[in-house]
Order: sequence, then structure tokens, then C-alpha cells
Amino acid sequence: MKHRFLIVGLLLLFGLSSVWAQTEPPVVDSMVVDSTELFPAAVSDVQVVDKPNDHGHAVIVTWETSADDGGGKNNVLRYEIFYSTSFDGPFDSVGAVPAGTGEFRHIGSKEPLDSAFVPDYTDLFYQIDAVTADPTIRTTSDVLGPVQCSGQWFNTGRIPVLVAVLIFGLLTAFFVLSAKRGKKLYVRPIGGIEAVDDAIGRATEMGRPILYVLGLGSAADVATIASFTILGRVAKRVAEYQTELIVPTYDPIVMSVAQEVVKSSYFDAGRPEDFKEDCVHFVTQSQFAYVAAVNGIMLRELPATCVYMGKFFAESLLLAETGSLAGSIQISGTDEIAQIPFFIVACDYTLIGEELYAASAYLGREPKLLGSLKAQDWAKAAFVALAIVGLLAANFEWFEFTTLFQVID
Amino acid sequence: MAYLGVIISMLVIFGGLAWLLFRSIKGREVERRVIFVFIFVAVAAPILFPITFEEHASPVVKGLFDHIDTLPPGSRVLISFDYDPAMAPEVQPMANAISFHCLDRGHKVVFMSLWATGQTLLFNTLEDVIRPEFPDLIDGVDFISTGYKAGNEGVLNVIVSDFKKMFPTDVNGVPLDSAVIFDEINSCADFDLIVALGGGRPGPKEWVLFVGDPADVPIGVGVAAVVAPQLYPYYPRQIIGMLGGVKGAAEYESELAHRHERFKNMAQPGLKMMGPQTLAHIVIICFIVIGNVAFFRSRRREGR
Amino acid sequence: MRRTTYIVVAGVVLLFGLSWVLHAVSMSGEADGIERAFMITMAAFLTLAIYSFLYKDNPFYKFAEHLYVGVSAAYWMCQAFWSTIVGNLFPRLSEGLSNYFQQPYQASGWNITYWIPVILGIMLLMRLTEKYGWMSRWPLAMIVGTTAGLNFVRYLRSDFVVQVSSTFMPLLGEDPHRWQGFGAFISNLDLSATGQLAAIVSNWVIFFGVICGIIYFYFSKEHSGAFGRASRLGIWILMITFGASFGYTVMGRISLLVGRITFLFRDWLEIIS
Amino acid sequence: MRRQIPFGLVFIFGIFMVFQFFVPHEKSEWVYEFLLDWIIVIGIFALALGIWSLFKVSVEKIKQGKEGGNYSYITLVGLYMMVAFGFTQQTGEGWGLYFLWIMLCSACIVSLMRLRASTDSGKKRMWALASVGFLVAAVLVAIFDDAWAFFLYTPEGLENSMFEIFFDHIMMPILATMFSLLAFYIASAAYRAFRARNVLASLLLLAALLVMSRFNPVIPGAEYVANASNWLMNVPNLAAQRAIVIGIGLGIVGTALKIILGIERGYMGRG
Repeated sequence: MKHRFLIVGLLLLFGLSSVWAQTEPPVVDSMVVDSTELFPAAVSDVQVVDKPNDHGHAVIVTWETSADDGGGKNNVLRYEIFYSTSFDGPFDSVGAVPAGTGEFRHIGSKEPLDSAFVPDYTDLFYQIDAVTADPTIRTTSDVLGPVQCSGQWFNTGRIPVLVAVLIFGLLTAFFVLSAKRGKKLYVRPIGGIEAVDDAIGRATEMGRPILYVLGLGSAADVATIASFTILGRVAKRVAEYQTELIVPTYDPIVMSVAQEVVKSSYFDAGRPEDFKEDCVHFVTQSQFAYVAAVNGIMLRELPATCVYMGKFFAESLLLAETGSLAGSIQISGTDEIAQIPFFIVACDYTLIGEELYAASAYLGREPKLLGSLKAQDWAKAAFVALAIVGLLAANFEWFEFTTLFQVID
Repeated sequence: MAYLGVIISMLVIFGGLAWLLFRSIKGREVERRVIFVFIFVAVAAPILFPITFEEHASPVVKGLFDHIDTLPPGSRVLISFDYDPAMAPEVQPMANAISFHCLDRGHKVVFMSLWATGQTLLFNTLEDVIRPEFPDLIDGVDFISTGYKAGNEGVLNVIVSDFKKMFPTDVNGVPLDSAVIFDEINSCADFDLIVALGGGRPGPKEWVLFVGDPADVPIGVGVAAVVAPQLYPYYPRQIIGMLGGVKGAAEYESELAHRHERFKNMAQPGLKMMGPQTLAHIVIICFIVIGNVAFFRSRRREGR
Repeated sequence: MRRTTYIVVAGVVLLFGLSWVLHAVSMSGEADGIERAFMITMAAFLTLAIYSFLYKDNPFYKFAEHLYVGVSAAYWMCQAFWSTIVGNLFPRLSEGLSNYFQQPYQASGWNITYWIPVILGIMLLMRLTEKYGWMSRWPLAMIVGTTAGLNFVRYLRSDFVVQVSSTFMPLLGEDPHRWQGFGAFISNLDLSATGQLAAIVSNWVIFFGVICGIIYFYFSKEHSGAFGRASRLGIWILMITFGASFGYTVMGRISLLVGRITFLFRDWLEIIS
Repeated sequence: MRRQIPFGLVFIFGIFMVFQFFVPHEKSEWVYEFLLDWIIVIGIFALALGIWSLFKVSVEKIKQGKEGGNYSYITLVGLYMMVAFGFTQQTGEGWGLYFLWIMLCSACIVSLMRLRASTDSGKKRMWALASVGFLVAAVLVAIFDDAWAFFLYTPEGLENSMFEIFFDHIMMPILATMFSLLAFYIASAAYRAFRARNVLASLLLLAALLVMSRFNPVIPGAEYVANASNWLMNVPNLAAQRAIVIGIGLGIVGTALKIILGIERGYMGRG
């Protein structure tokens, strides 16, 4: 009984108060009321998950944007994200995103001493503020969490690459094996390759040396490794014709590998006694000093043939123009796209991009080396086919296909 | 004296080219060293005697120029210096010309930088343009420099809604709250125009994505020539105008000299740098023509 | 011949001295003016020595070239020693060593593994001996193997898988430049990035350009018939872009020359301000 | 056996790096970072090989008495001086006998080179004596001069003003000048090569002319030229770049795979 009175009383009071609130204008500072009205709605439906496919130390926070973002009062300018290792805080700001965004990737450092460190296997809690143009006017969401982050052992985002690796590997293995079994593989004529032999013959006739430049790449650059194979071929010919070979190098490791390659070519040609180690020598590890020295060699030794194969940068034109001044036949090949125009303009023969690798496989004179060339061609055919299908997919808005090739990080 | 130099060097260059053309019609090749001499003269002459060429502002450059010109005096403009000394030869002339233009039109200008190296270059502009040209303008009232703030895109994310949170004071340590110019500026949305100068990251692209689009502020950019083709797709929807490389700077300067008497007597580094560029390009084009003339002559002779 | 060489060298030395003296006089008010005058003269001399190569190879160029080779090799050596060996390796090798070099020791239970590259590095130096030369192949194998594995997956991803998806594009344009009928199309023939022509034709050019370019790089099939024609178109597109990038680069190279000539005229000859 | 082990190593490291790519876990990342660090350290050791080769070739040039062989002295003295600057620094007000010391050491280097280059034993003895003499003198100067000191443990040498002067006034001017030679060469290459010999050369020529004429103040329609050259750089250029990139990418992938599997062995020499 008592309770009933109490409840009725409270209800009456509540009703009265609401009537009072409607009739009486509030006697408070109008600014404050304005700002209470200006407070945007909080974000909703917040999800926190460990960021997949990473080394840990990262969390993805997603949310439904505030009702006042792009609609309603339309006063949200950005969202600020806070995190803490305990439910009660204190919460640290970890970043902000502009309005209209519903996701934040909190990528922490893995170094425990770093201020941005985010621990793995620890409960983490998040809060999101919807902030207006006046940063004091903001609405904080509920505390979200806990979430734990950790590293994964397989990156599912890279499955397309894994498939490509497997297919390419199998194709290569297949063609290498069939080449080993003696199947003949056709390779279309490549301009610069035939020129190499002629150029060596020319040098012999003229009694002038051959200059071979391996570029600025390190011994680990694939272009340099392709160049080693071509160097081996050139050196063998040089040994047979008993011409002089000069190989100035930019990198000491490249130098020692090149020495080894030239040496074994002389062995193969049956003239190990003609090999002089100093024909392959180190210059300096400074781009333009190297160019200055090679230019000097060109004008002093007047090589009949200059071969540039490997990685080249701004020095490409300096070398090639000086070579043409020295009256040399010049053959070049690089996979550095920006330098191809200069070689094309200044050299007699240029291997464009992939032709360098093809030439390397071709000049290696081992049928199994050509196997991978065949696999590369299959990959190109696959590319064309996929591009056509993908084009249709893009035009007819069949997005399942286009997303197949997305590599996510 | 300078005119005499210009006339003589032009005579040397074009007379020489005509003579070479004449020789090549007779079927003779030009020696390499002759080409080297021509290139040297074509570059050196405009440095010695300022040879400038008429530049016409293309619509992309005009877009930014007209926007600054038509804004009512007293409008608020933010200019950000996001580049390093390597880019400075291309971008600094733009920075100077745009700063001059804004202040000459009576706009209130805020200078800032997202690159640590930009602060010195920003200081250079203040020294070269404002001190000598606008001695009456007051720091903090008509213009202000907030200097550099670390944080790259993070800075943009904050200043888009709260400028003073990232820049509590100006470069001299004076609180922005006490600066008159900041009375009506709280966030980037309060600017009437933002000019982003640079070419790296963070740079114009980030200004467009993080500030221009969300806060709906017109953005004009000035970039190094190599970056310009990548920014074209943003024009004119997200960028109102763009200055690309020295050429963009030169076009802006010539437009400025046309419309503002005062600027005619000032240093015009962009136009000055275009002299060697234009002459050298013309010389190379002429040599290509001469080479082809010689080539066709010799082929005809062989054909006979 | 010899006499002219001597006369030229003497003349250059005289000019060098004259330039030094004149600069020193003009900088006499400043501290270490004589040294700075020498350095500016030296820099100008080296600049001109390199340019003299444009005429022909000569003793001045040879001097500059040989000096540059020696100094730059030493410069990289010093940098490599201080930054890599002292800065990175010693702080991990042993505490005593890093204290000796006044570097903060970076403690970790796995620092012992840093002796492996040291041993491999010493094995590399074994090349210098006849007998143990074979050892140098081990470190080489490690370097080549590691980077080959790295390149294999990375290039397959960035130069193949990613390129496949970026070639998918709508051939009728995207909003707001979508195909709006023939009349609308021919009324907007602007080549700048905003026009409908640019948006639609560009997509076609890119798509067929890529396909034809790839056909050009196809090695195991004879380039004849329709295939040959596509490959021909491919190499045309390649040539057009090589020409265009050559033309585009001219500007940057001229800027470099402007920089050097400005140095000669302003800092050395002081004839412009 | 000796020949097989390196290929085994190539295979193991190569396969590990391929697996590593798909394993984002901290542990795999950690090994990956270690491996990359190792490569840098090994590279530094290789520099010693390079310097030795430089010395040997320089001496060889003098020995052969080739024209211009004497310039090798400049290379090695320059090398030595820069290294010396990198490890010494001024401690007092002036430089004291520093430059005498540099001279003595340079003289020592030159005598060593002559020692290696000379063939008859009388001369050999003379140069050996000279180099020992210069060395002793240099050591004495180093001991008794307090104006400067060696800094073998801390990189004070990099702040040695002589080191900086050599960098700013010798290396940088030559570097910038070498680079600017390209302005001349780009012109001579254009003159020589841009000739309408055939279709390909004509296309190359026309595209270059079009792009270069955006700087032309004479021809009307400069704006259209600028647009067209931008379009060339944005559209056909993109297509060609992509075609080349795919080709190069596959070339690298194919060659890398051959290396890992031990099919491509040319880089290892033999024996």
C-alpha cells in the first residue's frame, strides 16, 4: 500500500516537472543549452577484433557512424579513438579519423620500450569519441572490449600469391624437365643476342678490347645475376678469340663473383693460362666516380665493343654517349624502366626489360634454362586471359571475380 | 648593356643554328662538340643576361590565380610549405609569388609546414617577400607563421577540426589565442583557401584527402614537375588550380606581372629559370631537325 | 706536343693561383678567408676539369677522375665503418666491444648469432688466398639465396598479381565520365584529365596497350600474322613512351646544368648576384 | 661436395624467404630481420676486397708503365687522405703538424706503391727504406704533436673539418658536374639518334618532339601541347610501363626460381 502511494507520488512529480519544464523557460546560460543540443549522437555497434594476418600488436575497431554524421545535426567532424589496458582507464588517444569513416586500425609497435607499444595476449579496451568543430563538444561511446591481439602463422590475404607461386613453380618444373628430356623449345630471335657474338668478332679483328659493365646492382639483384650468365658467355668467346676483356665493377661482391665467372669461362674455353684476375677490378662504390672512371677507360682503351647489362641509373646516358664517342658498338640491357629510353637512343642494340632475362637464359646455352622462359610465357598468356575476363567482369559489375585477385595486407 | 648581351647571344645561337642548317642541307654532319657549345651558350646566356619569354597562364594555373584574385580582401588563406631544399628551386618561386599575391590582395595569411625542412624555406619566404615588400603588415594581425609540427597526416587530421590543438603557439612561441588573425579561425574549415606546396608525402594529395574533401575548403597546389602528372586527375573537382614545376611558377609570375603593377619590378625567379629551359629545349629541337635534314640529304644522295 | 702540355698546365696553375689570390683579397675581412678562397677555386677548377672532358680526354680530367675515385672510395669506407660496423654490429657483438666504442650495448639473448655474419665475412675475404678461395662461396650463397627467395615472392605479388587486378577497368568510363551517347562524346574532346574523351579513350589505350606490350614480350611463339601485328603495335607504344619520357627528362637535366653554371658565375667569377 | 654445399645453402635460404612471406608471425619476421642485417654486415667485409683490388690495379698500372699510370698515385693518396681524415680530429686550437703528418704518410704510401711496382732489387731496397723512414717520421709526428689525435673508437673523424671540406669541395662539385654532363649528352644523343630511319625511330622522335615543344613560346596552341604531353605521360606511358613491369617481374621471378632450385648456376663460377 505504502509503495503505491510512493509510486503515484513520484509519477505526479515527474508529470509536474515536465509541465514545468515546458512552460517555464530555463533560467540557465543559453550557451550551455546550445552546447547540450550540439552534442552529437554517440557511435553505435562498435566491434573490436584482432587484426588478422599480421605479427600481432594491432587491433581493428569498426563502428556505425554517429547519427549526426552526414545527417541529423551533421556536426561530427572526426572520430577520436582511445584505448586502455584496463576497463576503468586511463584511456590514451591513439588516433583520429575524419567523419564518414567507420573503421580505425590501431597498429601498435612491437618494441616494448616504444611509447606506441601494444601488448599481445593482453585485454585491451577501446572508446570512440564523436568530435565536432569545437573539440570540447564531443560524445564518448561505451567502453568496448576486452580484445586480445596476437600474431598469425599464415597470411590468408596472400593466398592469391601462394596460388601464383604454386602454379608458376609447377609450370617451371614441368618445362625444365621436358627440356631436360630433350624437347626443343623455340625462342624468337632477340636483336641484341645475335649482336653479341658479332661484336666480339669485330673486337678481335680490330685488336681492341671489350668492355663489360655490370651496372650498379649488387650481387643479389636478379638483373646482375642474369648479367653474370651473359658475362660468362662473353668471356668464353673472348677467351676463344684471345681478345682483351675489361670489367670495371661498382660493388666488391659483384667483383669477386665476376672474377669467378670469367675465370671459369677461361677454363671452359681451355685457356686458363690466359686469365688475368685484374681484368675484373673494383673502382669505387660511388655512382659518378664509377662513371668518371669508366668513361676514362673508354676513351683511353677505345674498346671495340661495350656491353652494359644489369641495373643502371642516371649514368646510363653518360656511359652510352662516351661509348659512342669512342666508336664502340654498344649493346645494352636493363630492367630499370626509367633508363631504357636512354639506352635505346644511344646504343646499337638494347634488350628491353624482360629481354635481358631471356637473353641470359638463351646465352646460357643450357636447354633447361629456357624452361623457365616457357613458364613465363604461360604466365603472360594467363595474364592476357585474366585481363579480358576481368574487363568483362568490371564492365558487367561481376565483382566476385575482381576481388579474387586482391592481395590484402 | 643587358639588352646588347641578349641580342648578341640570340644572334650567336640562332645565327649559328641557321648556319648549321645550311651546312646540313649540303649534307654535312654537325660535330658533337659544336652541339655542346650551343647547349652551354643556350643555358649560360639567360643566366648572364636575363632573357625571359612571354608565358601564358594555362587554365590550371589560372584557376588558382583567379581564385586568389577574386576572393574579397581580408579572406583567410593557409599556405603550407611541405617540401625540402631539393625541391626548393622549383617550389620556392611559387611560394614567393603566391604569398606576395595573397598579401597584396589584402588577405590574412597563415603559414605552416608539415616538413621539418620546410620551416627554413618558410622563413626564407618571409624574409624575401614580406619584410621588403610589406613592411607595414603586422605579424599576428595580417599574417602569422605557425612553423613546423611533427606528425604528418596526423597533424592534418587534428587541424581539420581544431587548429590550436596542434598549433597552440606561433613559431615565436606567442599563443595563437592572443593573435588577432586567429579570432575567427578555429579549424581548417574556417579558411577560404588552402594552398599546399610540395611534392612528397605528406603533401598536396594528403591535403586534398584529409582536409579539402572532409572540411570542404578549396585547395590549390604547387608541386615539383615530376609529381604534376599524378595530380592532374584531381583537377578541377578537388583542386581548384595547380602549378606544376618551374613552368607553373613562371606562368603564375607572368600573370601576376600582367595584373599587378608592383610585381613587375620584383625578382621573378620562375620566369628567370624558364629562360635557360626554353632556350635549351629550342636548341635541342633545332638540332633534331638539323639531324633529320642531314639524314634525308644523305639518304637521297645514296639513293641516286 | 710536350711543350704545349707544359705551357697549358703552367697557364692553368697560374690562373688557379690568380683566382685564389683575388678571392682571398675579396674575402680578406672574413675569418679563414684564405682557406675558403682556396676551396672555392678548387671546386671551380674541378668543375672545369670535368667539363674539359667534353672537348677531349686530358690531364685535368684524369686528375679529377682519379682524385674522385680515391676520395669517394674512402668516404664510403669511413661511412660504412662508423655506421654499420660501429653503429650496428659492435653493439650486438659484445658488451666490452660496445663499451670500448662508446656505443650503447643492445642486450638480447640472440646476439650470439651476430657472429655468423662476421664469420661469413671473413670467409668472403678468403678469396685472397689460393687454397681457401672456395670458402668465399658460402657467404655468397647465403646472400644470393636470401634475396632470390625475397625477390621471387615479392615480384610475383607486386609485378604480377597486383597488376592483373589493376588492369580490370570499365571501358565505357566511370562516373562522372560514363558514356552518355555519341553526341555528348564528340562534344567534349578535351585531352586534360577531366574530359570524357580522356576517361574513356584512355582506358581503351591502357587496356590494349598492356595486352600488345605483353605480346611483344612473348618469346616462345613466332611473331607473325595477327600475333605479329599485335606485337608490332606493342613495340610502337613502347617506343612512343620512350620518346616521351626522354623528352620529359630534358628539363631536369638542364636544371642540373643551370645549377653548375650558376655556381661558376656567382660563387667563383662573381659576375652575377 | 665443396661445390654442392653452396647450392644447398642457396636452396635453404631461398625457400625460407618464400615461406617467410606467407607467415606474418613475429618469430618469422624476427628471423627475416636478422638475415637482412647479416647481408649488410657481410657487404662491409667485402669492401676490404674492393679496396685491395683498387690498390692492386693501381700498382699494376704503374708497373706496366702505361701512359697515365702515374695518376694512380692521386687515387691512392686521395683514398688514404680521406681515410686519415675520417679517423682523426683536431683537439686544440690549431692544426699543429697535422699536414706534415698527412704529407709523410702520403709519401709512405707512394713509396710502398713504388716498392710493389719496381722489379730490380736495388730499387726495391731503396723504396723499402724510404717507406720505413717516412712511416717512422709519421709515427714520431703523431706521438709528439698534441694539436690533433686519433679517434678510432668514436666517429669524431666524420666531423673533422678536413673530412667535410673534402666532401663539400671535392666530392660534391665533381659529383654535381658529372651529373650535369647529362645536359650535354642528352642533346648530342638526341641529335645523333632521333632520325626518321624507320617507323620505330620516327615514333620515338615524334613523341620526344611533342613533349619537348611544351616549352615552345612560338608555336600557338601551347596549352594543347602541354595537355597532350601530360596525356602521353599518363596514359600510353602507363600502359607501356605496366607491360614492361609484368615482363620484368616474370623475368625476375623465373630467374629467382631457377636460382633457388639450382638450375641457374652461372653466377657461382666453377671449380
